[in-house]
Amino acid sequence: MLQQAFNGLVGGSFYALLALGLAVIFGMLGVVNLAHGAFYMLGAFGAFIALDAFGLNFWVSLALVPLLLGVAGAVLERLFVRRLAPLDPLYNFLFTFGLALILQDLVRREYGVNSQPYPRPRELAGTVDLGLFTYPAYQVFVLAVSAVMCAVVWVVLTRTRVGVIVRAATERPELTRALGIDVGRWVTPVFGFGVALAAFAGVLAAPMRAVNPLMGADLIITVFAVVVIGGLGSVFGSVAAGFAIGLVSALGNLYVPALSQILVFILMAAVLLWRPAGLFGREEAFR
Amino acid sequence: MSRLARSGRGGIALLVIGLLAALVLPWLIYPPVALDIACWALFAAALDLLLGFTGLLSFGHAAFWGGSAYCTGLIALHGGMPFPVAILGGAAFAALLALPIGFLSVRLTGIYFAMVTLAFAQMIYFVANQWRDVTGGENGLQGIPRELFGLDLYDPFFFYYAGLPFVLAGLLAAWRIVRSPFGRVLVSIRDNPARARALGYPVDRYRLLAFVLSAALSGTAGGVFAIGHGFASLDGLYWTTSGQVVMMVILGGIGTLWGGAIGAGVVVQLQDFLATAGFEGIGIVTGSIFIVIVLLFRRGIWGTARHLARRRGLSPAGGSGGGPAGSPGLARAPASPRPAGGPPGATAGERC
Amino acid sequence: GGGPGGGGKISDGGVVLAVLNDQSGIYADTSGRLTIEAVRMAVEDYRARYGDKAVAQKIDVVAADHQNKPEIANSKAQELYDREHADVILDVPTSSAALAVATVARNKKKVFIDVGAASTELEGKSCNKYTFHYGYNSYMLAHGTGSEVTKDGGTSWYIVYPDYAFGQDMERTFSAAIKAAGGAVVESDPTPFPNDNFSTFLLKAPGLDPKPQVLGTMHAGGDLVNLVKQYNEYKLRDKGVQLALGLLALSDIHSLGPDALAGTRYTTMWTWSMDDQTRAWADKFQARNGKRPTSNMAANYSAALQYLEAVQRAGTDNSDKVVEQLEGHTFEDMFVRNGTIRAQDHLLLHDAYLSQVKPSSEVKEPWDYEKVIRTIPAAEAFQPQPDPACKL
Amino acid sequence: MGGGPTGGRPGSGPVLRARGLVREFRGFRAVDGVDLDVAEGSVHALVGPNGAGKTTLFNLLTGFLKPTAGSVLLEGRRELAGRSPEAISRLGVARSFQITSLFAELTPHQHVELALAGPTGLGWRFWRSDRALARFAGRAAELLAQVGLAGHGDVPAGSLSYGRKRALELALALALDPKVLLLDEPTAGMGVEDVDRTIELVRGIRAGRTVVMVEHNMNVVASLADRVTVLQHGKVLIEGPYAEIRHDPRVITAYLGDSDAAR
Amino acid sequence: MLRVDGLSAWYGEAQALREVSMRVDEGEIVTLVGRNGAGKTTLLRCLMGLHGAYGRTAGTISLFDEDITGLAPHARARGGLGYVPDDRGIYATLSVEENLTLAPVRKAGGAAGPEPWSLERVYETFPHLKERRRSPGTTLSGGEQQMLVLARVLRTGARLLLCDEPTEGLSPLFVQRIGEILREVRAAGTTVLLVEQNVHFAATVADRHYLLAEGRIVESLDRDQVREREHQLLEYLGI
Ligand SMILES: Nc1ncnc2c1ncn2[C@@H]1O[C@H](COP(=O)(O)OP(=O)(O)OP(=O)(O)O)[C@@H](O)[C@H]1O
Ligand SMILES: Nc1ncnc2c1ncn2[C@@H]1O[C@H](COP(=O)(O)OP(=O)(O)OP(=O)(O)O)[C@@H](O)[C@H]1O
Ligand SMILES: [Mg+2]
Ligand SMILES: [Mg+2]
Repeated sequence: MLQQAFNGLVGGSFYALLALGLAVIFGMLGVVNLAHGAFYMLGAFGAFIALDAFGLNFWVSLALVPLLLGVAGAVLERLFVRRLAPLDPLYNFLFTFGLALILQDLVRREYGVNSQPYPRPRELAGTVDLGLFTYPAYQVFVLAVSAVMCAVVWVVLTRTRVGVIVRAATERPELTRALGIDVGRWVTPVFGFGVALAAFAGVLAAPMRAVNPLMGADLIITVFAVVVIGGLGSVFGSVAAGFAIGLVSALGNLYVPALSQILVFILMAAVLLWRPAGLFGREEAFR
Repeated sequence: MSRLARSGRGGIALLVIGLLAALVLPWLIYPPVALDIACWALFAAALDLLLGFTGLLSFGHAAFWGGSAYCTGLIALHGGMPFPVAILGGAAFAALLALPIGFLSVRLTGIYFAMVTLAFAQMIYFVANQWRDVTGGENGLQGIPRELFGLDLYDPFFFYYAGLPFVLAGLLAAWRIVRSPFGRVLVSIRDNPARARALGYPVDRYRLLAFVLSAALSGTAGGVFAIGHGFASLDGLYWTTSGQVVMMVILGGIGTLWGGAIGAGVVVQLQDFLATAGFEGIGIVTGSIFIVIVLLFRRGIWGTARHLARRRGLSPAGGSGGGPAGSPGLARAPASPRPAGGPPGATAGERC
Repeated sequence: GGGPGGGGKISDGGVVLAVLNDQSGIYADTSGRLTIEAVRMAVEDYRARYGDKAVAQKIDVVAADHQNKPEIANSKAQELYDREHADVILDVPTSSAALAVATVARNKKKVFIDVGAASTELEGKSCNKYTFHYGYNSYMLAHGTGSEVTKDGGTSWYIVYPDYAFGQDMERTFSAAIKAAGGAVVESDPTPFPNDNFSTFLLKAPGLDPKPQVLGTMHAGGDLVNLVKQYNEYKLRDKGVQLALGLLALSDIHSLGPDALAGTRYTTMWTWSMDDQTRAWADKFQARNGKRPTSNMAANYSAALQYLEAVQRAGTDNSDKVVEQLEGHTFEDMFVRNGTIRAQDHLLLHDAYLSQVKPSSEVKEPWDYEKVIRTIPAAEAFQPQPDPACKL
Repeated sequence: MGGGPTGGRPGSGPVLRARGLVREFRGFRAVDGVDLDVAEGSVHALVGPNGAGKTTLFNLLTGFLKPTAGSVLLEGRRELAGRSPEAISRLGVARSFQITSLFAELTPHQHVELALAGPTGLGWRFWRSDRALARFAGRAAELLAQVGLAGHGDVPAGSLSYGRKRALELALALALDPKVLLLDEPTAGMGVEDVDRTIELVRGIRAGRTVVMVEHNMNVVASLADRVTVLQHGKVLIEGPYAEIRHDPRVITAYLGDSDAAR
Repeated sequence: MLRVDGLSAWYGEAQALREVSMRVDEGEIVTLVGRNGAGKTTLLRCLMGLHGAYGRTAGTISLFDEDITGLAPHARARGGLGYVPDDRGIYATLSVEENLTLAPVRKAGGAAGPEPWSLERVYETFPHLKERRRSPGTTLSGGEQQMLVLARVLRTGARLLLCDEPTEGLSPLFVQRIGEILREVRAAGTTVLLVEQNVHFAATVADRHYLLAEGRIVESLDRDQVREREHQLLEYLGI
């Protein structure tokens, strides 16, 4: 039982990391990034390619791949996302949807739909004794790393002005400029950062999950549900909901397997009907 | 007033053209494909009723299209009913299904609405998937008959004409709804729900009715589709179906109603073409279309055409509202992410 | 294709073989474009064998991508028969698509040989005079592994299966086979589909009472890879829980690396490294396409070849005549051993194989991962009796 | 506070009676136990410093916010607290918004038509042509002329200048032909000329109607209001005719300042 | 300090400003008056570089003898312009304090100019804001929002304030207070260009008036003429 709960948290750490990236991009840029799953997939493939073609090990990939994809994300923001930002959010929603299809298909054409092999890093091949039970070292590592990552991002966003500025820039870009803020300088790196987070999750996933072009597509729908439960745009909410959903679905699989497929959706619908802005979302003022 | 009158006359001309196009379609393209286009056109119009005119982006309309397909199929298969009855039954089922789903979701707007409808649709999908005694699981409901009083309608060419009246009636209904006092209220709710409330309009109930009507029309389309293909499949309930119809609406132009038909034509034809083109990159092609549309033709095909026509016309005001900045005036904010029902006054700067 | 012979024996001046499958989705690697090449190879072999005596002198191979959507499969099938004058449609993975095409075949009275789909409904309540099911089905996959592994001493089982019709079918057949062979199913759990986190089930397995000796999984593709990766993380093999698979593709072994699966048993309809005959064909295939063939490609090759042989015997491509030739036909070829096409339900019965993954130390050449450990005779490999629901 | 007859026609009870209205926002009491009686046929002004709770009170009266506590009675019979905004609007209590709230894509003309069509139930007729709305065209034009929007009826409301949007806001409230009309700063953002016209307008429509208005423009209050309630910190500070309250020292320190700057 | 020459602006085909030329000198409070729809807001938006999104403009604008016509809004802000939009422009997603501290503060000790207001000073002057500083910006009452925008711009230490109807919705007492504040900041070296409907108020604070009608400057009354010709001004506005 305890072990199951722990295992739920490990599963949840991927939700949390992905939800974090989505929340950063949505909460601050107002962009619902449907390509997030594709970037996660690219992260995993990045790790695979780094190993396969350049012989770079997991640790190098973990630093390098998110960086490269982050830059790519920043470029995308510059070229496209920004042009759509002043319009209805629907347009970026669709843009990123199209992007996701293309990225997925490009990878599929190059590598096929079958999963690519990726070994666990040697350093983390064993198990750790956690007192009450032993657990695969790699999974413990994943949990620890993502928890730290989420905490760091949260601190950075709440303790610095980045969050405030980018949120303002999203809500009223022109006015924000008129207040003397060069909106573009702030927005681009944040988008890149969100993408980098997805890639980071992807690299982490490579050793323990199937690396194939579709790995992000299905996951992302669940992660969206997670973000909505947490409160769209609430960084803290997304992370908390990520871990919580991991936990709930692990236990749900155990006790009510018949519902396991829709558990997340049931939860999401329930939460939204109870708190329309999600658990930690901000309710809007009436005026 | 004169603008109304003008668009009325132009409208009739277009109506005639559209009708003719619908009638000759199976001569021009492969009849089963023509029927697909007709069904998707109605589905797209039904979605546009919600997206373009009520400002609600449903990402779960597959539930109604696919749900009705199953219901239609079951009625035809086990009830031994002639197919028109089955289709009407399917549409009624879709409307019935929309009642609770709509009741729970219309309180939300924007991305939240999209997500909740998606969630409900996924639930329906999984229920259908697991309830295989009735639905046939992922094998689908096969062998739906399409008799009509002993007439043999298995030839898709003839069935096209048997199914067309439903589609046309559905499109007509959509058009009527949009151009009705009810439609006007919907537009106002889309623009500013709080204001509509203050004017005495029960916003949620209006949205619910719009949702149910849209579902009924989607159900009609799904029913014809199921009869036309002779089966109902899980695929029709999957979220990609919802995504596809959204894509058609956008391709045609949000808030244009007929645009959806064009979007449907393009997407279905494209799929058909890609099936034999030997180019193994459907994702690349569809993805690129999305991107090009979004970046360059935001009004969609129909919307762009209408815009050009208007520009050449007399009225300088065009159709574009006082939307803010760079927005080329088309499709209004159906999916504003932030306010869950909050009055735009609170967030939207330049609007009003 | 042939309306009832307009004078000539071959309608529309030639025989057209149509491959309708998934060229861009999840089956694109197992089925997909290379399957078309396999069918072309069959055409060449037919020509080489009969030369001038061939009934079908002009043979075309056409293809379409159904994108895994049944309605596209349905429309395309009609179009292939009507416009491309296809005489037979081959492959069609995804059971909903396959069943939709079966209906078209029935209405158009044209031959359809399904290879790619696993559903037993094709030879069950959806069977029809013009539809054949070729190669494998869920019964074969589940029954083979279930009974053979149990007979080998793995008598207590924990089964996990993806929660949709294929998985449910597999679970049912598996359990039945295990019980028939004298084993017991301790528990079976449905898992979400698709899913990338199976740890709940894997953690649970060793704790069950009684402790299962075998973990039977019915997953495919990415889900399977996820499951096996995690199976190894939790070191279940060391804890005495063996792995047995309902479905394993060569590519899955490649993804996971043979060591991750070494010793795992599963049932297959064919392996390229089975014997000299299959190796020879696989070499030819690789020379042509740069890859080893999947069993699905081999099955399509065989299906195309046997169709052409039937045309040859019938002396015409008239569907009814060809169907007559196929029904009850007993044959062998590169792919099929001890094959019979059962007349009552059009299911191809042939030998299947219980295989095992080699450890990497035994892997001598690329993609040589599989070792056949036992042949399951045709009579046992498939449903012993035709489904009474099937009325041709 | 006053329960007695307040201005207007003698004998008629209060058309709107609020008792102990409270609204909290996360522990902050924006409206804190307000009792209010609005006499039928009167013009009742609600003034007070910024943030005193006037708009919040309006929101409570019109159902846009649910009161934390308290009740609102319409014509001594109907409880309004707990009803939806649309229901209250249907009962004859209409409001305008302090921060302009319009339908960006509709023209002023269409705005007014919608407001006029509301009570007829025409809005539900999805099977009828929207030309049915034309029957309100005449009345709509009249109303637009009244608020000075005669020439601006046919452009999307989004492109009106700020002052004209305010005028449209007023026209909408009028179109509902309510028993009780709640106007939240109707003259804010209007030019002097329009302010005068608005005064005339309100004077003209008050017959058979009750008007409650929030207003910071003392000229408007002076020339229209029968009674004035001054709010401060969510509580009623004082109530009485304008002539009285304007000299009250508490009102002067809290709100008016030395009256020179008052408009 | 600010010079505008031949400024025209369009919304689509409709012209909203016609060849407007004007100037504002350092240390002045200048008001722009005119009826609804005269183009006042449009003029301020053009000055701030915000009109580009709506339509085309022509003419030149210079600040401190430097041509700023082509500059982006944020560059203009850095050049010393501060803007109070007519719709208040409060961020719903930011708290009151975040709204306040969002804009970068002009560095003290730079070019001559007013001292930026500290947060303490803001809270002292507008106690309402202090009370509600953790609430989301748009939950403030209308008048409080108005204070917030003004405080926001004062905090940046802008040298020329463009204020679009800053007294709209404020209580009489507060209108008075705003007048005092404007005089105060002028004394501290800030220049103000004010759009005002409240002519009485305008008359009490302004040094000069520009009268705008149908997109044109039709009258300019300077410091000495203001008082004596107030009636003429009112007449122009239709009173
Ligand atoms: N949704 C809300 N959440 C939190 N506080 C709120 C909310 N709405 C209003 N308030 C607070 O309640 C108080 C009263 O606001 P209200 O809008 O009623 O004032 P008002 O009297 O209308 O002022 P003004 O004359 O400035 O419009 C204000 O301090 C405001 O900040
Ligand atoms: N977004 C817009 N689209 C089209 N026309 C506009 C837009 N905004 C303003 N206009 C028009 O430009 C003209 C000038 O408007 P502006 O807002 O500058 O007036 P103003 O003097 O500020 O009026 P007010 O005192 O009412 O705020 C008006 O005729 C108005 O209708
Ligand atoms: Mg107020
Ligand atoms: Mg203005």
